Amino acid sequence: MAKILYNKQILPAYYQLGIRWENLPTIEPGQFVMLRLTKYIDPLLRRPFGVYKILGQGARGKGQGIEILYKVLGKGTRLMTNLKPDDEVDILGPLGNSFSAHSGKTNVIIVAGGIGIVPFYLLAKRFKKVRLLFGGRSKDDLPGLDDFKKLKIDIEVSTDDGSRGKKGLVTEIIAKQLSGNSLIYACGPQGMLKEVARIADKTGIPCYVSLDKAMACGIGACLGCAIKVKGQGPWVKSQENKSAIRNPQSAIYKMVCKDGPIFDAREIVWEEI
Amino acid sequence: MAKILYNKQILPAYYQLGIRWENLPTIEPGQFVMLRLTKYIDPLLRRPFGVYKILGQGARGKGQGIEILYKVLGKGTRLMTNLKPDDEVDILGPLGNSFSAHSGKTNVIIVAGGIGIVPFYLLAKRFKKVRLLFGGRSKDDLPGLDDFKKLKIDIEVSTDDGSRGKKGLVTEIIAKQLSGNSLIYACGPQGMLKEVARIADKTGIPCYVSLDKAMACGIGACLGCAIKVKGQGPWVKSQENKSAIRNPQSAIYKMVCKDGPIFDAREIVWEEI
Amino acid sequence: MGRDIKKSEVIPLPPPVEKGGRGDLTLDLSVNIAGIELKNPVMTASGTFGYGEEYAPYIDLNRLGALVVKGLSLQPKQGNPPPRIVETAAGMLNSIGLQNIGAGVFIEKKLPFLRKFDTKVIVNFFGDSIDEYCEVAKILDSVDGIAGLEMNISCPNKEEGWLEFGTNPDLTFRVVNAVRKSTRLPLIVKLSPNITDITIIAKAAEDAGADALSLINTLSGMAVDVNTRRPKLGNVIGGLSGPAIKPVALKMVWQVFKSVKLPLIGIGGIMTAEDAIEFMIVGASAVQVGTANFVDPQASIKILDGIEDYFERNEVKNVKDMVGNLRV
Amino acid sequence: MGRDIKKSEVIPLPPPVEKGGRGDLTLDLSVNIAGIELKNPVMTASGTFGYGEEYAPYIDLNRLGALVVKGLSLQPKQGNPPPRIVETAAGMLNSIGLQNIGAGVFIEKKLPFLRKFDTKVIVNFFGDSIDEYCEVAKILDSVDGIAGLEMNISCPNKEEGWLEFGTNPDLTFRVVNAVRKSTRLPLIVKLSPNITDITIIAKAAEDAGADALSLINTLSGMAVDVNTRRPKLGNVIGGLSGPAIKPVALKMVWQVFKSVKLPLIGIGGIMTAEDAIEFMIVGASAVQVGTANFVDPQASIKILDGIEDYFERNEVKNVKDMVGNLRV
Ligand SMILES: Cc1cc2nc3c(=O)[nH]c(=O)nc-3n(C[C@H](O)[C@H](O)[C@H](O)COP(=O)(O)OP(=O)(O)OC[C@H]3O[C@@H](n4cnc5c(N)ncnc54)[C@H](O)[C@@H]3O)c2cc1C
Ligand SMILES: Cc1cc2nc3c(=O)[nH]c(=O)nc-3n(C[C@H](O)[C@H](O)[C@H](O)COP(=O)(O)OP(=O)(O)OC[C@H]3O[C@@H](n4cnc5c(N)ncnc54)[C@H](O)[C@@H]3O)c2cc1C
Ligand SMILES: Cc1cc2nc3c(=O)[nH]c(=O)nc-3n(C[C@H](O)[C@H](O)[C@H](O)COP(=O)(O)O)c2cc1C
Ligand SMILES: Cc1cc2nc3c(=O)[nH]c(=O)nc-3n(C[C@H](O)[C@H](O)[C@H](O)COP(=O)(O)O)c2cc1C
Ligand code: FES
Ligand code: FES
Repeated sequence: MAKILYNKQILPAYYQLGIRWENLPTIEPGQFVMLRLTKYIDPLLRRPFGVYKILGQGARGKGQGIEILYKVLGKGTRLMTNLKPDDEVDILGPLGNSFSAHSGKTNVIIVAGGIGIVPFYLLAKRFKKVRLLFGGRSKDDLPGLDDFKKLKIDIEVSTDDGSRGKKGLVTEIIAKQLSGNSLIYACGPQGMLKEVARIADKTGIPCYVSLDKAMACGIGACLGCAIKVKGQGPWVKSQENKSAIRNPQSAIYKMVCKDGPIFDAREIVWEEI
Repeated sequence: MAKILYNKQILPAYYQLGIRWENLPTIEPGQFVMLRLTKYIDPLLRRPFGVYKILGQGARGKGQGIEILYKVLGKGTRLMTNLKPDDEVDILGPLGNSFSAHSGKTNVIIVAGGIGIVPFYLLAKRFKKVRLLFGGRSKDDLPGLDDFKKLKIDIEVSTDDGSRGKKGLVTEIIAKQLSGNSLIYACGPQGMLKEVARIADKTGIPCYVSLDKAMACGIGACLGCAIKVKGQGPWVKSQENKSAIRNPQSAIYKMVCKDGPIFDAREIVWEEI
Repeated sequence: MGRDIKKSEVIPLPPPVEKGGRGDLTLDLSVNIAGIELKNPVMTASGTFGYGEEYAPYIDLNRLGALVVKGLSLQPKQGNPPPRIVETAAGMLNSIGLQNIGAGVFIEKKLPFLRKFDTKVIVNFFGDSIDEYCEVAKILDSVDGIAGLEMNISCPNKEEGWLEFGTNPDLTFRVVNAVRKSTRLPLIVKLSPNITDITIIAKAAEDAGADALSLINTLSGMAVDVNTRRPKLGNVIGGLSGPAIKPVALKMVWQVFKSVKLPLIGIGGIMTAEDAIEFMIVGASAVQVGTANFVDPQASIKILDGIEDYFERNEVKNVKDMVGNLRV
Repeated sequence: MGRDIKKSEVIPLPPPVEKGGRGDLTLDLSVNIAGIELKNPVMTASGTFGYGEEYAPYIDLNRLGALVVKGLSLQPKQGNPPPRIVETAAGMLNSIGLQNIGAGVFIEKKLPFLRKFDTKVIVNFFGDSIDEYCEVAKILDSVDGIAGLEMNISCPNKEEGWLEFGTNPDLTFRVVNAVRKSTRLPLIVKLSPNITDITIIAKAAEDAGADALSLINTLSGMAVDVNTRRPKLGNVIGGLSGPAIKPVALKMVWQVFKSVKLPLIGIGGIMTAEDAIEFMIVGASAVQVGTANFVDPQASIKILDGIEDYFERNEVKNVKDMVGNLRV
């Protein structure tokens, strides 16, 4: 059991939850934890949350822990809003894979939609130079923006309603950012990811996406969080366009919790997501 | 929805819960309410609690409400210990019947075991003279004793372990209190009630008991809180002893929530309680 | 000596806040089931709403599409020994044992009160033989103020070794057919979920002349007290209801929707408007709210309000458009 | 270019606090089921514990009485399209669709790891024809490190119009009998609860030569998203598990206990030691923990600890004394 340090509402629907975690294990950017929110049976299952920040990093001992950035969506996250300092939660993790690095790709672009910002705080800190394209429905859907500003990285913001940054979808501002040297990391709503993957595919730019699927076990045991990925044959460069293809016949299911949550965008059968 | 005013631990396993209740209806001694403890579905059903005190009685307006005195037993009552001022609970009530008065009976004896004390605070205040026999396992099972002391009524205390008052069962101190003019009201564990009923029956003294049965609706609709009562034929004085009897063949079920929780002890088929 | 226990009047909760303007809307929630014209698809389930009068202090009965009373038999029934209820995970078990006042007393003592309301009264009933079913149906047929009958066929048949009527298609056909001939009232048959293939029973009931089907009744279950090692129910086995059973109920309604033409009434774990709408989407033309009444006496009204909101938000014009429109 | 996604090592939770002195106690929790000598009656249920290795970082597999691996078929199976799971009230629906790596790959890739533990490995398996069942049984029969087989008969039979084996006593008899002849391993038959009378299937399995029965598998259910009006599962229908189904499971174990002589393994919604003991009281000689593993990876161990405590507190000498000792 881990103690809550703080639970701070930062925007109408978003909270930052500090959790003390003794003997904090190594956590890689993009990894997540499964939180058990109650001793009662409603909600029954754990809920997955990315690790947004590591608290007291470097300084061993006191203050170690993690910060979760969460959006209030349903039963579980509503329950989380009641957590207060010294309450306890049960953490399982860290779980899942991390982002792949690509040597030589210097134009690193992060595309985040709303709560999809979570995996990128730890990731952005790993790069000397990185550009964040951050979209939200409105200015109230850009959680953590201030944290990223402090990292002094390039940020472009867009909102559907124009209440902050460019008006429009974040995917509309990707194209002009791309170069032969680009590498995209993306996380956000499925529609956004699909579009980012399409753009990356068309331009032949490597792209990694972090996916969100309902989970039960979080450790690859229940086979619940399946997504369809293309078969395991070798990648082939398509003749018509720059996209890499695999034989779709040999498509198989991978588990978001164990094989992911981060996948090469080209691997995914987007039609069946 | 009603606001919590306070939730005070008075003994290791006992709490007093103040609930604000606007436009408080008339509540008779012995009546109870059904509390819905969560918006989640665990625990699913409401829980019945007697009304221990009426807050701000007489003074209309501010401060109106009730006080619940509860014992932490299981899931629901454990959840109640988390309630804090300004939290809200859903109250249904007041429900059930009240105690019958008997003109001419001047030696009123209340027999309470542990949390069975609840219905008697409001009742005791109705009498000029009343004697309380209060038993508990130990001194930690005599909730509300201080409140009754302030009423300046006669009190005799017993505990199973002798940690306060007489050592032994409360039922052992009843006999010497009885006179032709006695009237007994009792509430507590089933074993205690059975014994009180037996004593009353043997001595022909009127006795009313407040019963505890698991409830779902609390209003007589589900027929879940049944207890067996003797048939509806006229009372007959048994020849052998002083007990009144009815034809046991015509036994029927009554509902604790609606026909009770208070019953004439002679009415109940104690063997099948 | 005051031997009779004095009843304190039960003081009602404050009435529900008036929903302003509902009447002005063109929203039409009416639905015709089995020939019964309901002003909306929300009913209360048998056994969870007493004879209606128990809930009158807490909700406006006039708002309900219909109310279904506690199951009646020819003679009053005492029911099972206590304990009769126990809470389980997201549900409850009951072994009331069909305690009821009998059809005759119901007509005399309870129906007059219900006639005062602008709400359809559906009478749930049962028997332990085909004859008893028919007799009850006949008695109820002749009186005013009953909009329809709901046959509970989850009852053991004493003539066939206490085999439940509703678990055998042949028995189902025979009892429904016999009742069909005994009454002109709209006839709803209530199905048991304790069955391998509910569609077989549904078809038997359809063939036998049922006008509608309601489902599901409770799932068979039990619970044990590990300290006393006794069953938690006096009757050992009871019926499981509440949110726990909703997935099972939805699946059965969907299956039956695909296999019979009769209108369906969805029952099982409905706590919210969303739950009710799930049932409509899988094929229910109306719903019954059961265990939820215990948790919140106003549950049925809140569910109705929520359905109205959903219809407005999603521009659903009438109930028919929702029924069975699952996108598979 | 680093096309392969780099796996970060999964760092285990702190190991469970050592229970001091357990070894010194004379408490004997061992139980023999179907000829399999278990050191205690707590197993993990098929499909909820992967192939064992997934949970190895989180619990001491050596403490388990047995572990039951994900159901295997002759060939690897892809399983159903997502979404495959959805939470329900006190439960979850799954439509994994029996995805598995196939019996052959299991033996080659997974079994060697499991052999390292002092825990009985029970292999759950299935087929879509009697022949496939037998073939899988034969393959598993010949290898070291498998203590017993658990047949999942809640599977459609392609030769009989996709009727489920486990819902028809004749089919049950035939498939169990055929498998019985294909393997010398102890044979547990796992029963489906989606049935009118589970005792009939239980008897068929007993007659066909099963050594033990495990029950229950999941209840059939579904869920609907009211916004999209789509089923919440890719496969529309799935299996309900978790605390919600415990009352149903208990009742079925009790029924079966009274009608067959075989040892029973109780399954369904076991979250705590109390739940497990309830199953023993109604007749289970051992239990399987399923959905609870997801909620708490250490659930099975905590349940085992709790059973030990209960036995000590109540001076129960061995498992046999608890089995079926319901006081009715
Ligand atoms: C690997 C991973 C990392 C995640 N990291 C974060 C994070 O850092 N911060 C954060 O706020 N959220 C994160 N999520 C999503 C988060 O898990 C869900 O929002 C949460 O489980 C919803 O729980 P709930 O009980 O509030 O909602 P529920 O009551 O379960 O559902 C409410 C609504 O949300 C939908 N929903 C349910 N589960 C999900 C889901 N997994 N994704 C999308 N919609 C869902 C339901 O269909 C329903 O409409 C992550 C998910 C995954 C898989
Ligand atoms: C009319 C009436 C008035 C009551 N007034 C009070 C009161 O003023 N103060 C108070 O503390 N309690 C009162 N009770 C008892 C109270 O309702 C129960 O203690 C409570 O419902 C237990 O809920 P739980 O969720 O904590 O326990 P559960 O988790 O439901 O059960 C825990 C344990 O208690 C047992 N149990 C469950 N329900 C009851 C019950 N009704 N009676 C006895 N044991 C039970 C269970 O079998 C289990 O062993 C009253 C009961 C009735 C019927
Ligand atoms: C306490 C109780 C009593 C019931 N009595 C009856 C009855 O008399 N006749 C009947 O057909 N169904 C009866 N039922 C079943 C309900 O009508 C309903 O089918 C079932 O509870 C499932 O719905 P729910 O989950 O919304 O409660 C009863 C249910 C409960 C909980
Ligand atoms: C995700 C999941 C996968 C399952 N897979 C299998 C399986 O492959 N074979 C099988 O016999 N049972 C399978 N089951 C059923 C469980 O073994 C168990 O019978 C059921 O879940 C009830 O137990 P529980 O309530 O403790 O989960 C599965 C259950 C779940 C939840
Ligand atoms: S959540 Fe269980 S396999 Fe991914
Ligand atoms: S609790 Fe429903 S009748 Fe008493």
